[in-house]
Amino acid sequence: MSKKSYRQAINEALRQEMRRDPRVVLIGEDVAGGRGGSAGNNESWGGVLGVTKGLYTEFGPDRVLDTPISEASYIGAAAGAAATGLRPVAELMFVDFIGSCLDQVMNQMAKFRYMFGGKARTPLVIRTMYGAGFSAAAQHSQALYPLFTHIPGLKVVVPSSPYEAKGLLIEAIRDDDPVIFFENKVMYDDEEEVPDEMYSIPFGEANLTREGGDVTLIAIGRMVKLANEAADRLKAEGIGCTVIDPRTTSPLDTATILECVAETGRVVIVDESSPRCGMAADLSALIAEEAFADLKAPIRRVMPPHTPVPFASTLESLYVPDVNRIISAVRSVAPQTAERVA
Amino acid sequence: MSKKSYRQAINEALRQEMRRDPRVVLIGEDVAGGRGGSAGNNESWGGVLGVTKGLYTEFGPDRVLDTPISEASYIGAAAGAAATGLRPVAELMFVDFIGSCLDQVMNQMAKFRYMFGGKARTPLVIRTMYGAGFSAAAQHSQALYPLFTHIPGLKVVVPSSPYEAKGLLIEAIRDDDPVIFFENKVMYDDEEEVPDEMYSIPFGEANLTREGGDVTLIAIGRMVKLANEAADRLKAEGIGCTVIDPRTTSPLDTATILECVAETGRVVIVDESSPRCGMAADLSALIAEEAFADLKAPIRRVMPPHTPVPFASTLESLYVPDVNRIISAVRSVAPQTAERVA
Amino acid sequence: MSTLQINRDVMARSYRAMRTIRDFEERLHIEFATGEIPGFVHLYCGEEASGVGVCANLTDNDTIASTHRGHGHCIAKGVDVGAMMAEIYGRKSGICGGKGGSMHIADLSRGMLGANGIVGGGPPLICGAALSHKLLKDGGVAVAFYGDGASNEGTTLESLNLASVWHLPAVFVVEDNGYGEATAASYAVAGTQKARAAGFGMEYFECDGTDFFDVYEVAGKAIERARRGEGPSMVHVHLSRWYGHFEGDSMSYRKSEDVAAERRDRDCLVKFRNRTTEAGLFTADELDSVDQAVRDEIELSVRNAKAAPMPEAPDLLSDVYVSY
Amino acid sequence: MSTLQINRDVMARSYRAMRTIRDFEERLHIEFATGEIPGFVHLYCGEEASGVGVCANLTDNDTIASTHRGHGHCIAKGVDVGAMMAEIYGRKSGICGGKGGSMHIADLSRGMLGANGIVGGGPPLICGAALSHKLLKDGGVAVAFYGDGASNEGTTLESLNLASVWHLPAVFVVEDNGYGEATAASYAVAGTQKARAAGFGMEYFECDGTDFFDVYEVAGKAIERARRGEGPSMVHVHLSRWYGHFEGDSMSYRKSEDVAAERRDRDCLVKFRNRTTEAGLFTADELDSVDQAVRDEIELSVRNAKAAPMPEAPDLLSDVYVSY
Ligand SMILES: Cc1ncc(C[n+]2csc(CCOP(=O)(O)OP(=O)(O)O)c2C)c(N)n1
Ligand SMILES: Cc1ncc(C[n+]2csc(CCOP(=O)(O)OP(=O)(O)O)c2C)c(N)n1
Ligand SMILES: [Mg+2]
Ligand SMILES: [Mg+2]
Repeated sequence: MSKKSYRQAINEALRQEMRRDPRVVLIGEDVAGGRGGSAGNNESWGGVLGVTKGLYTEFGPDRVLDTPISEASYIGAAAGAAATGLRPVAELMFVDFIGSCLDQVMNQMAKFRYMFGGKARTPLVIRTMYGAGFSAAAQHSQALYPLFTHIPGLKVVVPSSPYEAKGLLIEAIRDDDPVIFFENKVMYDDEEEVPDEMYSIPFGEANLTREGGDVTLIAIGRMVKLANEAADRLKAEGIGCTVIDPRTTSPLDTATILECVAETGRVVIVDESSPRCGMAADLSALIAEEAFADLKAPIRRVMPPHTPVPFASTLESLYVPDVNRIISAVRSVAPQTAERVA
Repeated sequence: MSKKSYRQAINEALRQEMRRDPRVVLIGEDVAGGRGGSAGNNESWGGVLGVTKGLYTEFGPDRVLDTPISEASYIGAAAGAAATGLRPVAELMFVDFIGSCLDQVMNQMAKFRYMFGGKARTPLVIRTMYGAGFSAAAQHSQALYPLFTHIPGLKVVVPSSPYEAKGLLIEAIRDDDPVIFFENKVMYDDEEEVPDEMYSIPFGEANLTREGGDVTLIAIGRMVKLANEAADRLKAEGIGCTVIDPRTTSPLDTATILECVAETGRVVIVDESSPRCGMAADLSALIAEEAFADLKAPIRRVMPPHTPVPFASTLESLYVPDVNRIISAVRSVAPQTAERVA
Repeated sequence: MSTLQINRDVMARSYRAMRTIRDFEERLHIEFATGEIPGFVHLYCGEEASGVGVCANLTDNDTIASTHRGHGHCIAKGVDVGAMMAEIYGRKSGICGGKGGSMHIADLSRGMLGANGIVGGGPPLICGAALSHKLLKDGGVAVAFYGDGASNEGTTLESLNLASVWHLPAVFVVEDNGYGEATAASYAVAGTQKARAAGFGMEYFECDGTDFFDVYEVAGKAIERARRGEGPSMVHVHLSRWYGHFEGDSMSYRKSEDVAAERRDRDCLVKFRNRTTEAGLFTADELDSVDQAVRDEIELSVRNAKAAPMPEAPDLLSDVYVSY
Repeated sequence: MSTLQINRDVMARSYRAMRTIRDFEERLHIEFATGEIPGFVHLYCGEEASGVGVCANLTDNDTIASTHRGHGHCIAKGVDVGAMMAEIYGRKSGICGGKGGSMHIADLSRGMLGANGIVGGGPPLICGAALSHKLLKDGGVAVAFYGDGASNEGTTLESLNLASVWHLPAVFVVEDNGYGEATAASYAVAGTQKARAAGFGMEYFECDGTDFFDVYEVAGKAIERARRGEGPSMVHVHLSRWYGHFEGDSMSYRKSEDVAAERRDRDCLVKFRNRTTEAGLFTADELDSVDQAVRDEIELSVRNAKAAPMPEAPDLLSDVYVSY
């Protein structure tokens, strides 16, 4: 056990799985970086933000495959390779680039198993960066996991910390279905204690990162961190929050969510994906349908506005949910002092 | 005024707008059909299901442009043309093919206006077919409007009848933003009275197709027809339903929806898009947040399961919502006999 | 003219496969007209020698990806005809349990990675299958079939480049039947397939898709190159489509004489029969008895398909995920 | 060697544009290092003669689409430098009100359809702009700039075909600087750009992207062909990138001597100065005074940008739709 960054945790999961299973290969743009370059340094980058650094050096060109800039062909190749015996981990550098290869994800890998009557397995992972906060503007800052959660046949993982990232990525690589693994680009340098050995975190099991009986806070990915911070500050005010990190949006641990709601009857959902048909809507609808009798207040959603992600830092920081907005939302539904559990 | 099919209504809207405005051009695969063919018949098809028939003959090759099978290039061309003075109506044959061109829709046309600080206009329409019921299987039957509704900058129209189709398509062509226009492939032969003259139906104004004070039924596209039928049958049982056709999922007429919910306090949403992060979830979340105090029962959603669309007719008819499932859902939330309005 | 120096078994099997495709498709044409077959059906009639000529160079250890017009490729790759027919009828006994239908027939155990409802869907997958063959060192080759129309899809073009960059054991077979739906290749395909191959650093071969022997030999060269680790190639197959784009299309964009001439002069089965009987490789009787056996097989497959039960409610929800 | 028979005004304007780009970019390199500039910044230094040589053949009535490395194209097309700088700093006075940033600078009034954060995003748009020019009969030509890396994107390849099929007044300028991010074109681009042009039935031109006169003349031919209605062409520009892929990239994949040699031997500004002064077209003093004027302009643009106010809360929600 030692302190590792989100970046290191992901790198370690990849390395350990590649050592364990020779069928695991990495595919992507500059996942090594430097092929054909005049310096003869075939691993200059190890990914645009250095996440796959060292893997080319250890595993060589047959296991770490740099690609031309042509997402449809290499994401599709990952699907074809998965259906024929490899277990690829493909990198879609930014999830915003899904527009260049959605068909291979939506109509090919996601549907093989069903269309082919259960006779295909497509064990692959697409690692991809998401999220605002980097001043990367409208085409490099989207969250977009709702698109993937919408598509039957895909599993969708949004790890909220280094520990989560390692365990969930190992699980993703071992899973026999196509998995989309969302890495928040702002979190790569976040650190926490992460075991050195391999471990996996099962899909569809939410994690309670804070417990408190007044309000249920559900948050996705980086928003878990903010929700925790909000919960800690609210505790000082005497409002106890249970924070739920669903970990995977598909499959979704509906049981844990509904249990917590049964306890608190008050719900705030924090999500950085666009609001319409987004993740917060999905969770809210689940609760409004299945836990209606438990609800003591309207379900509140803390989300970005229905706009593209703006460039200017002043606007971007208004765009993404922040701790203050979470706190106000919780206060607006929290029970009166007398009824509080905490 | 005369009886027209959904297909004819759409064709008439296109023809009338093309006559009115020379900047309106049609772009798509086989929208004429026959180019280069040995019979020298340049308009053999008029669209794969005959929707654009006759337009090439009237407007010629400069206004009705057949394309190679390369959606990214011609959908992108529609965006580029719209930004530079034309008003294209591009056809994406089946919405399932969005995977081949999503980037041009999501990152280009949808974002131009915002990214460029309000200085671009991209007036174009993408007409596309959606929906199950044709035994067209997993890659030709999806609904997918949630994907588009999720993306800020796009307007999304799902017309529920021939009358609606004509008026909404004319509005779409005159609108200065990119509009995605969803045609249900099973409805092309549906007929109703449609005015011969041009008329437009404003976006963001829901239509109440049935009124009744017990339960609010919200339905999208072809589901409106089924919801109406369900409402008619339930009336006989003494349950009065208000049926809301939002017409456009983006912009959404939240005011009308919330007013109706305030009246009935009971809601059933009928939608044929996939359930997770789908349209029904979006509507449910809106209501659970904004009309919580009005709700007297859990919000019920009638939706397909979280699976691809199956081929076999037995399975496909279980997949799509039907009148019986709508009726049961309404009964499950309807008020006791004594409290009914009807 | 191509040589007849082919193993007699291969020839016999190939003739049977071509005849099976022909009868399968002609029968579907009739059955579709009765309204009993649901969905979209695209017939491969007239193109049999292409799929069969290519696949005669392959074994179950090799992989192919197909298109919306996939029945021929499936049969050529050895997929069970009865299970295919049942699938097209949407029966539980179908090769995909009735969930796929005509456009999604697949059989991975035979190296058949699926018909595909998406034009240009297959070539990227074939890059991946070829990568598997290469890295797993199983000696296999992966072959993408795609049409002249599909040759304009970005996915196809990117795949040509990727296959070259990765030096994959892959073959890209352009089945150029002159039309994509109702649009002629002469309108929609700028430049040439040959120059496209060069544009992506790839060997180019071409052949007459109505001559089994030509296809077999030419595709064989490309496949053997790939097998030897010499990289990918394009095989441009010149063909003609005998029926409409899909069942229901009246083909008003083509002169009916064109199609009639194709059927008269470029029938791969007639060509095969003439050449092999003239060369004394098969007797007319031998081929006739194959024809009879195929007729019986198709008849049986239709009868069984019609009699088979439909999938039921629980089938709707199964097979989405391996585990969930 | 290309001729010097160019209108002197065009030459003067082009020199100023190239110098402006150079100074703009060198200044950004410095400012970025201070941490004050947010987001991703891709510098066009060393490639100035390409954008300027092409755009010197265009007017505001023509359209261009650019890339993530877009500052040079914007300046070449006449976009206001102060408003560009303010945009890169995310100010309300920026050309996009601070909402776009470096990768999304656009000015439709100048026929500048936008930088683009998506590799391969521009070529389809240019097919559309060319269609507008053709149908609106305004005599305009549309030009897509894209990199060697982008030449492997399906969107780009499809667009080459579409432009040929529609016989559009379009020019596709491949700015081949030898790298896409950290990957060399020698690895990622199979075949040749020339063969790709042929593969899509398109005229092919090539030129030295560090020689303004060569670019101007060669691109001019392609643009005039398009203007005369003779269809699209590809212009392959040979270039080198002087800085990392984006600011922050140390370029450990390239020999530093390579870059040094490029800077020494293939500096478009030095070449321009040498040729024009030797030919007596400009005096060194004349060019020096342009240099000074540009230095002042850039200095002012940075000072103004830093002093300008940031956008505020209401700006977050405006400009999503024309009406909603
Ligand atoms: C991405 C996509 N675009 C369009 C279609 C509709 N479509 C189905 S088949 C076809 C024509 C394909 O032509 P070609 O590749 O020449 O194959 P052929 O039908 O001639 O065998 C088209 C346009 C589709 N299925 N997928
Ligand atoms: C669709 C897409 N894929 C990948 C990227 C990441 N990316 C940005 S620039 C770039 C390299 C582009 O290379 P090239 O086209 O040669 O242009 P250059 O940077 O050399 O000017 C890449 C891979 C992107 N922005 N969009
Ligand atoms: Mg064809
Ligand atoms: Mg480059």
